Amino acid sequence: MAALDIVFAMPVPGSSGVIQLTVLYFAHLRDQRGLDSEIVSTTAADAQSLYRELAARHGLSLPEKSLIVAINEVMVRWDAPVHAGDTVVFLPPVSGG
Amino acid sequence: MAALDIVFAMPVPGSSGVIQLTVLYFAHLRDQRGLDSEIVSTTAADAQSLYRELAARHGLSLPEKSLIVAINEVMVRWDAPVHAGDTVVFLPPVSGG
Amino acid sequence: MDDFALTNQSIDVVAWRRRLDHPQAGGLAIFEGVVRNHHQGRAVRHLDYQGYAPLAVRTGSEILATARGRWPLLVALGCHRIGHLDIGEAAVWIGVASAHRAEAFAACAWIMDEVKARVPVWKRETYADGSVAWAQGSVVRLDPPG
Amino acid sequence: MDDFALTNQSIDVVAWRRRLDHPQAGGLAIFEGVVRNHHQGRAVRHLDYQGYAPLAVRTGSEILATARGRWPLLVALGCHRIGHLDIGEAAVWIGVASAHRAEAFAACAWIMDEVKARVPVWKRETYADGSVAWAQGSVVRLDPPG
Repeated sequence: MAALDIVFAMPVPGSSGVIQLTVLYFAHLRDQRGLDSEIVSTTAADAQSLYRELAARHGLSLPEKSLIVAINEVMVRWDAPVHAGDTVVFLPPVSGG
Repeated sequence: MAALDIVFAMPVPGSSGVIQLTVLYFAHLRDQRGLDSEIVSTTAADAQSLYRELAARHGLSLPEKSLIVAINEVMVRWDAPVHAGDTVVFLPPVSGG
Repeated sequence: MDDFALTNQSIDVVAWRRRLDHPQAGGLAIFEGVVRNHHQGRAVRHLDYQGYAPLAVRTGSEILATARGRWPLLVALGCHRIGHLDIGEAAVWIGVASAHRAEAFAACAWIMDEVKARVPVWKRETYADGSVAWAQGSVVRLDPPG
Repeated sequence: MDDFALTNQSIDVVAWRRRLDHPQAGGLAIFEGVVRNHHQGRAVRHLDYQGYAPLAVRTGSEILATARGRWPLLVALGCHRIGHLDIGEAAVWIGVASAHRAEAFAACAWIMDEVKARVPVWKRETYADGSVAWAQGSVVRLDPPG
């Protein structure tokens, strides 16, 4: 499978393994990423590592303290682990109403 | 005119004159009086005297402290004077909403 | 149309809501007082309201004007029903539009308190056993706080 | 129907209001947040909202459930619009029914505060000059007060 080939072609030192998960983007982050969602291959073990990786790769400017993380539709702490198949969302400051 | 004859047939000692005015009744007072409104001939000079006269005549039971007086659609004090042609209402405790 | 009305017809809450539209409005706070099937532990069958129409309209309008002076409101409206009301029918409707929601909520609640305290309307409750009673009510203050 | 919904259609405020009917209800408090033509001194042309639907519905429903625990409410409902909104359109609708009005007002205002603070919805303002900006917004708290 081509996707897996690519994943194994980008090993990251110190990782416990590469996983694929879905990241959804909203508001500022959607504008900066230029995508509503994507499948991400990552060696990140938790939400914080994942955000830092994506921020560095795509120039996401929102600081972690302005975001909250949701994994599989539940808001969680930054140190929550991420697993293969998860849907991860970094929620910018909300402005409903 | 018959009405005037009747008025002058019932002089009240100490009055400064007999006047006719309209009294409207609501809620408890309407039930007690058995009328929505009536033309009253009175020698009362102020709202308080008028109420005491009507209360005695018709057995109105609400105490003055539970009522407020309106003369010609304006709420007034008990010592407000009444004049011929006025519309006087003694408002029971209100219960809108 | 008057900003405050007394009506013996069903309150047209859709029409009243429409009158709150205002291009500068960001928040609309609306209160509906409806006939509930119980009062102080007794089952209520229906209500009958009487109102002294000209003074009710004047007093309601004064309350709305006072509210407009106390909060930066764009629109403030009210309507009270009189006559026979069944369970679930609207007895009173208050609606306020303002730029921000805090003043809309505050003004709407205050107007409703004042309407209950001052507008000459009287509620007679008919209970499940057929007995009737005038609601206890509030003695009207002559000089309300401005 | 869910008690809290996210919709990309006009909020049907008449249908939502109808869902507040309850024979024990004496007071209905309703809040509508509508698109106003100004924000912090700038003329606004229109808004576009994005929302993370499943989490928005879950978070809104949790807020309503918390409100039902804090006040004796008979009904508590909410709806948030997403997509393109013109001036005057309803962006959010909150409705509460209770036996007495004090808790209806208090719960309605609290729910609206919480919706603004926690429901994952984002507002982009388009100004009269054509420029756009995301509204400043609130950083979501992970553990809201129960």
